[in-house]
Amino acid sequence: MKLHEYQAKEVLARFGVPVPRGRVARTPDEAEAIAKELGGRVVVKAQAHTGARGKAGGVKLAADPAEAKAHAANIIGMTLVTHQTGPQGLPVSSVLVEEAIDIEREIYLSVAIDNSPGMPVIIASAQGGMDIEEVAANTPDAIHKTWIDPACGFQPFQGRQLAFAVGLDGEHLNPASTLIGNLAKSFLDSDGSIVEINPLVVTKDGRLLAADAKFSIDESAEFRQQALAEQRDRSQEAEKELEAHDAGIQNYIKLDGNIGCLVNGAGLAMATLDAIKFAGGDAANFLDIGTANNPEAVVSALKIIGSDPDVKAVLINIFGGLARTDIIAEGAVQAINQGLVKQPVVVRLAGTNVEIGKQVLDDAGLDLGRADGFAEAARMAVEAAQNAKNAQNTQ
Amino acid sequence: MKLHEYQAKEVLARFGVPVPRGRVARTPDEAEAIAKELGGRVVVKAQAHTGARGKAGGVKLAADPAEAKAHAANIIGMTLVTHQTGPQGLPVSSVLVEEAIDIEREIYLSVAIDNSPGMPVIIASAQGGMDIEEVAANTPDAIHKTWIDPACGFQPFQGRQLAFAVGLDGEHLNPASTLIGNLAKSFLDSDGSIVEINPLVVTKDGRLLAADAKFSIDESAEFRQQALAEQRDRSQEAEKELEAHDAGIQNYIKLDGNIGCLVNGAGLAMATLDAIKFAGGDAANFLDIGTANNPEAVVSALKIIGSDPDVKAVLINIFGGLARTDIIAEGAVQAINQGLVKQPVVVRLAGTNVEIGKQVLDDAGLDLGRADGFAEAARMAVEAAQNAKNAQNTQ
Amino acid sequence: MGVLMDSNSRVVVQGFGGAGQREAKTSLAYGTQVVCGVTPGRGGQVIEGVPVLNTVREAVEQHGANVSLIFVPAPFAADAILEAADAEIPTAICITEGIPVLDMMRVKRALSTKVTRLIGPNCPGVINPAEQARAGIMPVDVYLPGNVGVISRSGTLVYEAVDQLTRLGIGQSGSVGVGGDPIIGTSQREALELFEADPDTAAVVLIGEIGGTAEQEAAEYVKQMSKPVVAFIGGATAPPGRRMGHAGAIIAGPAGTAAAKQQALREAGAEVVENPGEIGTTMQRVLKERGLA
Amino acid sequence: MGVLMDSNSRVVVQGFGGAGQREAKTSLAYGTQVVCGVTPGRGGQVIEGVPVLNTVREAVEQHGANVSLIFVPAPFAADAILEAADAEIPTAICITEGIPVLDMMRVKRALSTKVTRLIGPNCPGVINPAEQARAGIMPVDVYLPGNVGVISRSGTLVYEAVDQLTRLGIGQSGSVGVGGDPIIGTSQREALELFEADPDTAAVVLIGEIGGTAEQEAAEYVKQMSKPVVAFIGGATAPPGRRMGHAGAIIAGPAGTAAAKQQALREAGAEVVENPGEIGTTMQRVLKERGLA
Repeated sequence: MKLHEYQAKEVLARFGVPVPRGRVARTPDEAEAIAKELGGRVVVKAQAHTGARGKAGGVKLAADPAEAKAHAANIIGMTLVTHQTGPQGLPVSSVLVEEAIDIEREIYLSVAIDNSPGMPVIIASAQGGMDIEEVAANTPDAIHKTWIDPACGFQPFQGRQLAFAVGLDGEHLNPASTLIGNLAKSFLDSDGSIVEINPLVVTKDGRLLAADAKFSIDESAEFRQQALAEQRDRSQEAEKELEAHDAGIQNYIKLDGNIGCLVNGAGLAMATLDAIKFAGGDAANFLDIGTANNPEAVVSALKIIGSDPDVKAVLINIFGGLARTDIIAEGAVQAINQGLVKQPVVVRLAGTNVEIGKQVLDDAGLDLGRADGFAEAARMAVEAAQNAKNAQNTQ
Repeated sequence: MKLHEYQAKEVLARFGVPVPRGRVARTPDEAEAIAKELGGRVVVKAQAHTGARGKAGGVKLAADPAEAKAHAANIIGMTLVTHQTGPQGLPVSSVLVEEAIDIEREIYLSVAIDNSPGMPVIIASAQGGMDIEEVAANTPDAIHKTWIDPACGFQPFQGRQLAFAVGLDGEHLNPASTLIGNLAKSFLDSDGSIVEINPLVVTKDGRLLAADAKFSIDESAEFRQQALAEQRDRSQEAEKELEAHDAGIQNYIKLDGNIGCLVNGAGLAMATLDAIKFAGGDAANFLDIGTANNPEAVVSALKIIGSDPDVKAVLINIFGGLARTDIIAEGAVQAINQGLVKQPVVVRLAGTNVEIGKQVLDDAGLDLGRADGFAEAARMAVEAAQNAKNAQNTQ
Repeated sequence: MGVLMDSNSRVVVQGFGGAGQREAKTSLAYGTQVVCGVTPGRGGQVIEGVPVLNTVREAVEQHGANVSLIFVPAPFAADAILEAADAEIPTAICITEGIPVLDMMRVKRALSTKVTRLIGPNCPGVINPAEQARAGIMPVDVYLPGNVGVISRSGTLVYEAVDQLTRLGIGQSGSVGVGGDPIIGTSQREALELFEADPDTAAVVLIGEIGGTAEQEAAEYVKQMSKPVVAFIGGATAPPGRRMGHAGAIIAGPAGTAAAKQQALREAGAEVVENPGEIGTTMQRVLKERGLA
Repeated sequence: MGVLMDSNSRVVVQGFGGAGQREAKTSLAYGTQVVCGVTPGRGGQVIEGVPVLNTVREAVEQHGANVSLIFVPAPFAADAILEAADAEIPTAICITEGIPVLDMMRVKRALSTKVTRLIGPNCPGVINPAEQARAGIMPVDVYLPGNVGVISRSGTLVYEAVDQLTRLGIGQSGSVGVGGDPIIGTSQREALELFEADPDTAAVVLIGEIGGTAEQEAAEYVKQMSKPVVAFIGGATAPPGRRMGHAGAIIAGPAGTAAAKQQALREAGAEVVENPGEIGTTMQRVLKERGLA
C-alpha cells in the first residue's frame, strides 16, 4: 500500500527525519494560506502515486502566495499522466505546498527488504535525484548497501559508513548518520516494504532535507498499522482492482489483452498468462482467486471479468489444492446463469474434488469449452476470443 | 541498582503487569488517606531493600484506615533487620499501602540474564512465595524456563508454555501469557538485571496480581535509564560504599575481617581475599580501584579504608596493566603523609611502571611493609594485623 | 528415503481449525501418520480421532512428532513457527499466507541457530508419494510414485507440473513447495540440494518465477548437480512493475526478469521450458536422453 | 603459531584516544604491527606515526587489519564490535568495561552468524610473547616466551599468574583474558580449545571465578584435553550474594560456588590450586611430573 508524498513525509518527520517545512492543501485557498505561513518561495506538488510528476506539469515553483494559489488551482483536479501511470493517468485531489529549497547536492537513500539474506537493506548513493536502477546498472560502485540484522538492529556505524560513502562527512557526518538510523526505524516500525528518499538534499545553508519521499507499507501488516492503512487513497487505484479487493479476491490486475482469466494461485495465474501468449493470445487480466472456498467470490470475480469490455473470451483455470474445484464450478455456473458472463467460457478443472466439479458443470448444461490440459485450455480460449472478435468485426 | 517494591510495581504497571491497588506513603497520615481511598482492608509494607520483611515486623495487615495509620507510624522510621540486611539493618522511610488480597494460589515468576547462552531467561514455578533457590535445589522439575532470543524477541508461545507449566490454563491462559510478555518487555526496556514477582497471586476472585516485586537495573545502563536511576534510594546502601562510589572507586564492599585491602581488578581483589584467608587472616573489605589513573582516587580509597575502625593493617596489592603502579604509589604516599592511614601498610607492586612505583615508595621514606610476591604480601599483612591487635589488647 | 517426508514422519498440525482438520483427514486417508493437533487452550479434545494438545513441546514429548504442519492465521504464524523451532521439530512446514515480511525476517534470523528447517510460508507443503507421506494441501490423486522431484515457489504450479508428469506415466519422488513470499525458510537452491542427495530421485523439475535472484542462486548449484534439472520461470509475459500475487513476483532490476533467470539456468546446464504446458513432455525427453526413464 | 595473535597479526585500534594511543605505543615498541587507528570523523590524521581512519572497513581494505583492539567507551562499544564484525575482522578484542548487558546480548546474537571471534569485553586482551604480538593492556615485562597458555576472566589475575610463572622460569605461549562480564564473546571453554589446538602450548593455566557455570562448561572440555590444566577459582572466601566487581562474581545457586567449580575441574582431571599464591609452583610441579618442563 502506497502513501502520498505528504503522508510519507509526515511519517518520516515523526521518526526524526528532517523534511522541508510545508503542508498538504486540498483547495487553492489552503495552498495560498500555507504559502503565506511559509513566508517565501514555495513549491506546489501534485499528490499522486507516481514519479516524474515534474515533467507532467505536477510540480511548480511559486514566488509568492498568489502564485502558489494559481498553481494549486491548475493542479488540483488535473489528471496526471506519466510513463508510470499509463495513458489513463491518476487524479490529483491535493497538493503539497513546501518551502522552496536551494540545493547544494542530491543524495539517494532508501530501505527495502532484501529477500535472500532476509533482512532490510539500506541503500545510499551520491547520485541522488536519478533513477537508482539506472545508476545500479551503469555505475554499480556508486551504490552502497548495508543490511539491518534483526539480532542487533540498526547500528550507528552503518549510518556512518553510508554517510562517509556518499561524502556526507565533516559537519554532515553526525546529522546524516542519525538521519539514516531514523529512516531505518521509520521503516521497521511502520512495516515498510519500501521507503525511498530521492533526493535527500544538502541545502546551500547546510541542512539535510528529504526533498522527495516514497513510502509503501507491507499489506500483510496492515492489521497492526491501522493508522497508516487508514491513509490509503483509493482514488489512486484502478476501479476494477478495488472492486476485486473489496470482493475478497486475492489479486486482480488489469492487462491489455482480450482473454479474461480466473485462476487459483499466483504462480498458475502467471503461467496462464504465459500459456495464453504461447497460444498466440493476450490476457485481459491477472486474477488469483486464491483459496476462497465460496461460490460468491467466484461470482464476484466473473462479474468483474465479464463486465470488462475488452474481454472476448474467459478462461477458468483451476488446479484445486486448498481450493475446491466443485465450489469454483458452482460459482461459475451461477455467474453464467445470472448473465454476468456473456462471453464464451473455457473451463479447465484439476485437483481437489475434480470429479464433483466436472459433474457440476455437466449438470448445468451450459455451452462451455472444456479442457483437461493446461496448454489445451489456453489454446481453446485464444481460439474462442479470436472467433468472438471475428464475429464482432463481421457484424 | 535496586528499586523499592513500590517503584518496581510502578514500572510493572506501566508495562501492563497487573499489581494490587495502592500507593507509597511517607507519613502515617498519608498511609491513612491511602487506606481510605482503597476503602477496605489494606496491607502496610515497609519499603527497604530486603526480603523477609514480614518476619521482621515490616508487613502488617490493617482492618481499617486508623489501623493502617497506626501500623505506618510503627514501621516508618524503624530499622529493619533481616538475615539479608546483616545486624545493622536498613532504615525504613516509607510504606506501601495496598489493598489486602485474598489469595487462591501463589506462582513464582522472574526474568534474569542467563550468561551462558547470553540471553534473558524467564523462570516460572508453581511453587510461588518460596525461596526459588531452594525450590530449584529440591524439586528442579518445578522450575520452568524459556529464553528470549534477541533475533525475534519474546514470542507469545513462550508465555503460553510457562502459563500451562504452572497451571495457569483455562480462563487464566491469556491473561497469564500477556502478563509474562509484559514482564519480559519491562525487563528489556528498563535494562533490568533481575525482575522477580514472588508471589504472583491468583486471587479468590480470579485476578492475577504481582503481590510482591523486586526490580534491579543494570548499573552499566544507567546512562540511558535516567528516570530509573533517579529513583535510587541511597539510604539503603552502606555509607562507606556510597562514599567509595562517589569517589569514583570501581567497587567497595565492607567485610567482617580486619585487613583493609586496596587492589586493582576484581579478580585480583577477590584472590587477595583468598590469599589473606590462606595466610590465616580476614579481609576488612573488598576494594577494586579499577584503572583509576589518578592519585586522588587512591587517596580517597585509603581514606575510606584508614577510617574503618575494624582495620588493623592495610594491604595494597597492585598489578599494573592499564593502571600504573607509580600513580598508585604516589597516591599511597600522599594518603599516609596526610595521616589518612595510621595503620601499618604492606605494599606489593608489580606490572606497569613498577620500577618507578617502587622508587616513589623508596623516596617517600615511609615505614612500609614491602613485598614482591602475592602470597608473601598477604602473609605480611596478616602478621601486621595480628601484631596491631596484640598491641591493642595489651594496652 | 525421500525428501523431508517418509514413512517415519509423524505430523503435528499447528492451528487445528477447519483447514488443518480437513488436510489432516486427507493425509490420514493417504496413509500419513498425523499424530496430533495443537490449538492452545483446546488441549484434551479429540477431533476426528486426532488428539489436540496445548503446545508443540507436548506433541514432541507425548506423540514423537517430527514434522509440524502450520495453518495458524498470519498474525500469529511467526509465533507458531518459533514454537515448533523451540520444540526442536526437525521440519516445520508453514502453509499460512500473508505473514508480515518483518515477522518472517525475525523468524528467519532466529532459525539461524536452531535445528528446525522451515519450508514456506505461503507454500503447498511436502509430499513423498512412495511412502504416502504428506504434509501439505496438495491434491493427492495427481501424484504417482516415481523418481522425479518437483520444486516450486507456487503451489498450483507444483500440482500442474506433477499432473503433466503423471499423465505421461512419470512418477514423482516428492514435491517441495518452497513458498511464494519474499522471505522463506528453505530456498530453491536448498531444495535442489535435498533432491540431489536423495537416492530415490533421478531428475528434478524446478519452477521459478520473475522477481528476486533466488533462481540465479539455484542455477549456481545446478552447475554442480549430478542430476538433470528441467526448469520453468513463470511470469515471462507479465507486465513489469506490478505485484502479481506473490510478493516475489515483481520485477526488480534486470536480474528479476524471466529472461535473466532462464539464461542463468541454461548456462548452468538446466533444460529450460518456456511454455508451461510442456514441462511434462520436456522431462519425458530428458529422462529418455539420459537413460533415466 | 600461537593463539589468536602471531607475527602476521595486523592490529587496528578502534577508539584511538588516550588509552588506545598509549597501548598502541607499547605494542609497537614490543614489536607488534599496529597498522592504524579508527576514530570516526578523524580520518586522515596521523598520531604517533599511526594513521587514523574513519571506518574499520577502510582499516581492512587499506591496511590489511586482521585484529581489532577496541577501547571505544561503553555506551558506543557494542556498535564498535559490530562494525569490526561487519568488516569481517577475524579477531576483535574489546577492552572496554561497563557495556550494558543487553547490548552484549544483541552483539553476541549478531556474531552467531559472523566470522568474527570476539574476546572480552572487559578483558586485558591477548598476547603471544614468542612473536611479540600484543593486542591488549597487559604489562609486557612480566611475560617470557614459553609453552604455557594462560586463560582468565580477570585481567590482573592473568598478570599475576604469568608473573608467578616467569619468576620460576616458566615461559608462556600466550595469554587470553576472556573478560569478566556476564556475556562475553569467547568462553573459557573455547579459549581452552584454542590452546589445546596450538602446537606451541604444552599446558594451560585456567583462572575462573565464583558465579555462573562457565567453569563447569570448561571442565567438560578439560576431560577430553591432551594437555594438563592447572586451575584456580577466585572468590572462594567471598561472602555470598554480593556483586564483587565482575558482574559474574555473584554466587547464583550452588553451581556458582568456588567449591562446585573446583570439584567439577578436579573431576575433569585438572590440577586445582586453592591458594592464589601457588599457581606458578603448581604448574612447575605438573610440568615436571608430565615431563613437559
